[in-house]
Amino acid sequence: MAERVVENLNQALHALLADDPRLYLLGEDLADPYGGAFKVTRGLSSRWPDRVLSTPLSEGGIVGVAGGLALAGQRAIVEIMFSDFVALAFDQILNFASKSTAMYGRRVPMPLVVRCPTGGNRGYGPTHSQSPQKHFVGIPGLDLYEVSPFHDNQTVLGGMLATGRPGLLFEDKVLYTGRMYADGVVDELFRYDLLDGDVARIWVDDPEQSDCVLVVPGGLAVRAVAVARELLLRDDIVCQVLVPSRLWPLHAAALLPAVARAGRLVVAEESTTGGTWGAELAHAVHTALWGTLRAPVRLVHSADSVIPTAAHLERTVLVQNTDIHRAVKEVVRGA
Amino acid sequence: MAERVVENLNQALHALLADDPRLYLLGEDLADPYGGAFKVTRGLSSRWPDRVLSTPLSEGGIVGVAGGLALAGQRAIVEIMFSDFVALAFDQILNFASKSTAMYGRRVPMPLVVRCPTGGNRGYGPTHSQSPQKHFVGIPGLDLYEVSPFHDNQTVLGGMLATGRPGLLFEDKVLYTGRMYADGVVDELFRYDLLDGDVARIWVDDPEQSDCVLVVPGGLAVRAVAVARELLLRDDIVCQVLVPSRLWPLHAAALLPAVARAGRLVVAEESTTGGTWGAELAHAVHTALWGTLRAPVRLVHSADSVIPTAAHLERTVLVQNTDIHRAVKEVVRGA
Amino acid sequence: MTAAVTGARPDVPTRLAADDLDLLLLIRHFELALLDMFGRGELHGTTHTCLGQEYVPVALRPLLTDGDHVFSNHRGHGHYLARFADPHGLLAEVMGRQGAVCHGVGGSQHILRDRYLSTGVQGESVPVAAGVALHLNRAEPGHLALVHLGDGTWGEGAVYEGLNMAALWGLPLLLVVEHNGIAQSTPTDAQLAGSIEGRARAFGVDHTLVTATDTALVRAALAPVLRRVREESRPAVVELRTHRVGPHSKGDDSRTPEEIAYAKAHDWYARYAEAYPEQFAAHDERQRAYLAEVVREVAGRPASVWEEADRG
Amino acid sequence: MTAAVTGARPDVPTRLAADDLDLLLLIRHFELALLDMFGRGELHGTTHTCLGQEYVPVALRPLLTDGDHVFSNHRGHGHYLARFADPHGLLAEVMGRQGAVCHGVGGSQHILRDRYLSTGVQGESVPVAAGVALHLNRAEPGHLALVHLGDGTWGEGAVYEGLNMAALWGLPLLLVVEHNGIAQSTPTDAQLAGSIEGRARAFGVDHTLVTATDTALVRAALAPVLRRVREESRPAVVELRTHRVGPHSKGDDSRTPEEIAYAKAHDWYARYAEAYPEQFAAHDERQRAYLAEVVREVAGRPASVWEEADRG
Ligand SMILES: Cc1ncc(C[n+]2csc(CCOP(=O)(O)OP(=O)(O)O)c2C)c(N)n1
Ligand SMILES: Cc1ncc(C[n+]2csc(CCOP(=O)(O)OP(=O)(O)O)c2C)c(N)n1
Ligand SMILES: [Mg+2]
Ligand SMILES: [Mg+2]
Repeated sequence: MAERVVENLNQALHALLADDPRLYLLGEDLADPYGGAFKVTRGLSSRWPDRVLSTPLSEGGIVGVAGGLALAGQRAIVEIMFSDFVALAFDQILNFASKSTAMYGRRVPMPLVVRCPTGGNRGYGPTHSQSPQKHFVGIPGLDLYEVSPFHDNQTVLGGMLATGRPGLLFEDKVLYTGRMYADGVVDELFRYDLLDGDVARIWVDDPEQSDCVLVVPGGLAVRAVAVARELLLRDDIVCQVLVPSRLWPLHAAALLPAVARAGRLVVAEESTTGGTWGAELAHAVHTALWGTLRAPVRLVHSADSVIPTAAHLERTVLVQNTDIHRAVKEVVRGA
Repeated sequence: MAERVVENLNQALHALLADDPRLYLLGEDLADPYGGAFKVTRGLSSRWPDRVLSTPLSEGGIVGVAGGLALAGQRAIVEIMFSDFVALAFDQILNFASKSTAMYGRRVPMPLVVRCPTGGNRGYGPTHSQSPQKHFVGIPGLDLYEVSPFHDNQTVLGGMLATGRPGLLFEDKVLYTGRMYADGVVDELFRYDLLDGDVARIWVDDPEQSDCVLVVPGGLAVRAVAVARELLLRDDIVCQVLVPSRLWPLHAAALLPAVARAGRLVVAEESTTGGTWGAELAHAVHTALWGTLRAPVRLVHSADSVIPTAAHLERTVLVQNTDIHRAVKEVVRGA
Repeated sequence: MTAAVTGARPDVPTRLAADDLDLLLLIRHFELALLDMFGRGELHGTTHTCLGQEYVPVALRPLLTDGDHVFSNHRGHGHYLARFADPHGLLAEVMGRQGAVCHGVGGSQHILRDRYLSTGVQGESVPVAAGVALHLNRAEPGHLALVHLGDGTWGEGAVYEGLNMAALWGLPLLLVVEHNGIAQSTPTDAQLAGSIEGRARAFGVDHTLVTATDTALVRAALAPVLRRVREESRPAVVELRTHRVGPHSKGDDSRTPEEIAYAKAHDWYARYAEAYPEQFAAHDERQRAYLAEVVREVAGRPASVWEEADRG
Repeated sequence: MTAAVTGARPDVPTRLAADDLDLLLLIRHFELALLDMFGRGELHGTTHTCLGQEYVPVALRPLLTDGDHVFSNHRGHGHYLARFADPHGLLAEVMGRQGAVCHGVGGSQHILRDRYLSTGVQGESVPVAAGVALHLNRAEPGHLALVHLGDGTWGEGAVYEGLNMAALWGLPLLLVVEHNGIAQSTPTDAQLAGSIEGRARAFGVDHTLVTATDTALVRAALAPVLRRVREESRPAVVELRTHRVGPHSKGDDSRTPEEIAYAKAHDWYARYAEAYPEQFAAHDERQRAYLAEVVREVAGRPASVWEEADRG
C-alpha cells in the first residue's frame, strides 16, 4: 500500500533538509520526541537540531523569524499548529514576507513556506477547524498551495521554495492519515495523471470526456473521488475531478480545457461561504468560456457559520459529500 | 456646500457618543489636540475623556479591548490608523469578535466597529495604501461597510452597532476631504436615491433605464460618478452607478433588478486583483441572472502588485478612471 | 513588588473543609472520567485536563464574586466547575448532549456562561479581559477580570499589549499564571526567556509567586492580591508554580519518566490522601461515584440541539 | 544588567572629528530640505524627519561593519545616510526620481540596500531581525542585527515575540531604542507602562541607558554593548533618551510650546554651534550648500522607472 500522507510530508521534509543546508524548519512543539501536534515533523530535530527548532507560542513572531531567514539568503518552513492561528501571522505574511518580494523596487527572493494544518471533521471546535485559504487569495507576491494525495510533497515544497516567493501550504488534517495515490491508479475504475505538473486529473475511461468537471483543492480530493464514484455507479454521470496543487495564482490554463469540453463546472471547498477561492475560479471560467457553458459554475462549500465542536452539529455546517453529489447532479440534469 | 466627509464622520461620532453612554472610541493618537491622523476624531476626547481613549501602538490589543467592552454590554468603535495595520488585528476579528457572536451556541451581541482608513492615491507607499476589504469577505458573523459620500455616517455607524454583529468600516482616505452629496442631487445631470436604505443609486433621467450598471464601493463613488458623466457626454452611454454601503453580506436583492434590466454589469474596486469582493458579486449575478446577461460581469481593479510610493508609479498600479471607462465601453459596445 | 509564598512540599497539607475537598475531587474525577472515555474511544475531538492543577480555581473560588469576569483557556474544566459546580452541563458540552452549556457548539475549549468565558486561541483573552476591566472600572468598581493562562502563553504578543493597556489605564485585571513548567511538549526554559516576574514588573505590575499546592495556603496568598486589584484598581500577576500530572491533551505526554514522576510527586491528590486518609477516602469515593453517575446520566441523553435562532 | 550613561546636558559637548560633524550636518540639512520642500508643496506623500536624533546613527557608524544588518523604521533617513552617505539616492527615492535607491517604489519608509532594510509597520522588524540574527549566529558569528525602534513601538506584541526568541536562542540582536518621549502625538507615559529597562530585563536581556546626546559620549557608551552582543552572541537593548525636535511627520506637532522648547533646548545642533562656533559654521555652511546642490540636481532628474522585471 502507498504511504500515508503524513509520512509523505515527513519524508519530504527529511529530504529537503538533507539536500539544502540553508533550510530551516520552525514551529511549536515540532522537536522530538513529540514531533509536532500531527507528527509531521518526527525525527527531524534529532537529525538537524540546529535547523529544526521548537519555538515559543508566537505565530506572528515565528513567521517573522522565517522572513528574516529568507531575507538573509536562507530558506524557511514554518508549521502553524492549527491554520486558524495563521491569523496571528497575517501581518507578517501580508505586510512583510509578500511585500518584500517587490516593494523595494526589485525582485527580492523570499523562499518561505507556512504550513497550515487545516479544516474540520475532527471535532476540534470553532477555533481549530477553519479553512482560511480564502483570506489569502489575491495577496500580491504570495502563492497558495494545498496538500493532496496525488501530489508528492517533496516536489510541492521544493517547488514552492524554488519560486523565491513566499507561500502557504494548506494541509487538510483528515488527509494526514489517508494514503497517497501512486502510479496513475486511483482504484479499479478511476485513473489519474498530472497536467502541467500541477493539476491532478482523475477520470474514468477517457480523460477527454466527461459530463461535468469537479474542481477541488487537495483536502477534498478523496471526498471528490468518492463522489465521482457514486455519481458513476448510481447516476451514470461521468464526472472528471481536477485537483490543482497550486490554488493561487489560479492555474486556469490547465483547468479550462476540460471545463470547456464538459460545459459544466462544480467547485467544492470546505471553506465557509463567501469570498471563496471558488468564486474567483468561477469568475475566470465565466469570463473565459462565456456563452459556451451549459450552466453557471456551481460552488459548493460549508455554511455561513462557525464550525461547531460536536460531530452531529459539525456535519450540519461543513460541506458533505452529499452536497457535492447533489450539486453535480443538478448541474448535469439541470434541476 | 455640503459638509466634507471627514466632518460628517466626526459629527456622526459626536452624535453617537452623546446618545449612547455605553459607547467607547479607541485608537492611536485620536485624543485632542491631535484628533487622529486624519482628524476624524477631533474634539471627541475633550468632551468624553473617559470614553475616547488614545491607545498605545497595539492594533491587535485595541481590537481585543473593544471585544471585551462589547462582551461586557458596552459598544466600541476602534480606529486603525491605516487599514494596512488591521492585519495585526486579524486574529481578534476572525477568532474572537466574529466567532463570539455564535460559537457559544447562542447569539451573543458584539457591537463593535473597526474603522479602517483605506486606499492609495496619497503617496504613502506599499504598507500604508492597501484596500484589505477582500481579506475579510466571508467571515461568518462579520459585516463589512464602506464610507461613501451618499451615506450619512451616523446612520451607517449607528446601524452597524445596532446589528450586534462586529463590523469593519472602510474609509477611503481621499474621500475624507471630499464633500457629501445631499438632497438627491449629484450635479446638473445626475440624481440619486437610496434603495433599501443601503444602496445609493445614481442615474440620469430615468432610474429604471441604463445601458450598463456600474457597482462600486463608497471609496470609488466619486470616481464612478465622474466616469458615468464622461460616458454620457463623450460616448452617449447611460451608466447607472450603484454604491452599497454594506459590502458584506452582499445586498444582492437591491443590486440585481437594475443589473437585470441593463443586462450588463461592471464592478470596480481599488483592491488589487484576485479574490475580490467583485468576484463574489459577479458569481451571485452570474448565477441569479444566468442566460439573461448580455456580457459576462466585468471586474475592474488595481494590478497584481504592491502599491508603489511615487505618484507616477502608483498610477500604474491603482485602478484609474480610464480603466473603468474603458471597461464599461467594452461591455456596452462588445469590444 | 513581588511577594513570594513558598511551601512547595510542606510536610502536612492543611486540612480542608468538606466543600473545598469535594470540589477538588469533583474536578479530579471529572478529568479522569474524560480521559477514561477518550481511552475507550467514546469521545470525539480533544480535551485538555487540569489534573494536578485543580487547586487553583478551588483556592480562588471564595475570593471571587458573581460580578467578577473569569477568562479561561484550553485547560478550563476546573475553572468552570469551581465557578458553577455543573459537571452535567460541562460533560454534556464535551459530549454534545442535551443540556450542554453551549449546546455542544463550543465544546471543551469554548464556553460562555454569565461572566465566564473560555476560548481556544492562547493569549487572545488578555486584551479582551482588559476591555472588560475597563468597563468594570468605570461602571462596577470593586469587580475584576481574571485571566487564567499558562506559562507558554507568555510567548504571545497579545499578552503584552493587554498588560500594557491595563497598567496604563489602572484596570482591575488579574492574570493567574498556572506555570506548570511546560507548554504542550516544550519545557518552559525552551520557550520563556527571563521570568514571569520580570515580565510583570516590566509593566509596573505587581507579581506574586506562589509555589504552594496546598489549597488553603494558595488561597491565603491570593486573597490580598485580589483585594488590592479591587481596591486600588490596578492589574496584578500571580504566578502559581504547579504541576501537570496528566498528558497535554488526550494522551500526548512525551516527558521522560523522571519528569512525569516529578510532577506526580507534587500532586496534591496523593499527598492529601496520605495526610488525611479517612476524610479523603470518604470524599474521594463519593465524588468518584457521583461522577460515574453523571457520566452515565449524560451519556444517556440525546444529542444537543442548535437552533437556527441561536446561530448568531 | 543595566548600565547607565548619563550626561544629558554636559556643559561643553565633545569636539567632533570632521567626518562625524559632517555626517551629523548632512542628516540635519537633508531633513530640513525635505520639510522645506513639503512646505512648498513640492513633495508628495509623507515623511518623518529625525531632527534632533541625528547623532544616534552617527555614534553607531564606526561600531558597525558591512556584515551587520540594520533594520530601520519610519524615521530612517539618518540611519540610511550614516550607512551609505548617499543623499542623492535617498532624496531621489523620496521624490521618485531616477537613481532612487528603490526606484521610488518604497519611498521614505521602505528601503532595502545591501544589509539595510526599513519598513513602515512598527514592530514587525524585531522578529525579522531575530531571524537574520539566527542565521548570522550560525553562519557569520561576530556579526549582528540591529533594529532601530521608537519608544511607542514597544506597544506592539511583535517586539516581545522577537525578543523572547532572541534571548532563548542566544542571538546577536541589538535593539536601539530612540526614546524621544512621544509616539506621533502620544506622550510616552500615556502609551508605555513601566519602563523599557524593565522590558529588557524581563527577558533576561541586558539594558543600557544613554541620556547623553553628545555623539562621542554616546559612541563610547555603545561600543562595549555592541562588542558584547558580537562576542557573547546574546541580545541587548540600548535605550537612548533623545529629543524629537521636529514634527512627527510633515507638520503635525501638537505638543505645547513648552514641550517643543524643551526638545529644542536639548538639540545637539544649537549646543554644538555654541560650543565650537567656528568649526561648526564652516561645516554647517558646507553641508547646507551641499544639500542645496543635491536637491537642485535630483529635482532636475526625470521620474524613476520601475521595470516589469523588477516588479516581484
Ligand atoms: C495561539 C495558539 N497557539 C497554539 C495553540 C496550541 N496550544 C494549545 S495549548 C498549548 C500550550 C500552552 O502552554 P501553556 O500556556 O503553558 O498552558 P498549559 O497547556 O501548560 O496549561 C498550545 C501550543 C493555541 N491553542 N493557540
Ligand atoms: C503597526 C503600526 N501602527 C501604527 C503606525 C503609525 N505610526 C507611525 S510612527 C508612529 C509612532 C511611533 O512612535 P515611536 O515608536 O515612539 O517612534 P517615533 O515616531 O517617536 O520615532 C505611529 C503610531 C505604524 N506605522 N505601524
Ligand atoms: Mg504550561
Ligand atoms: Mg517616540
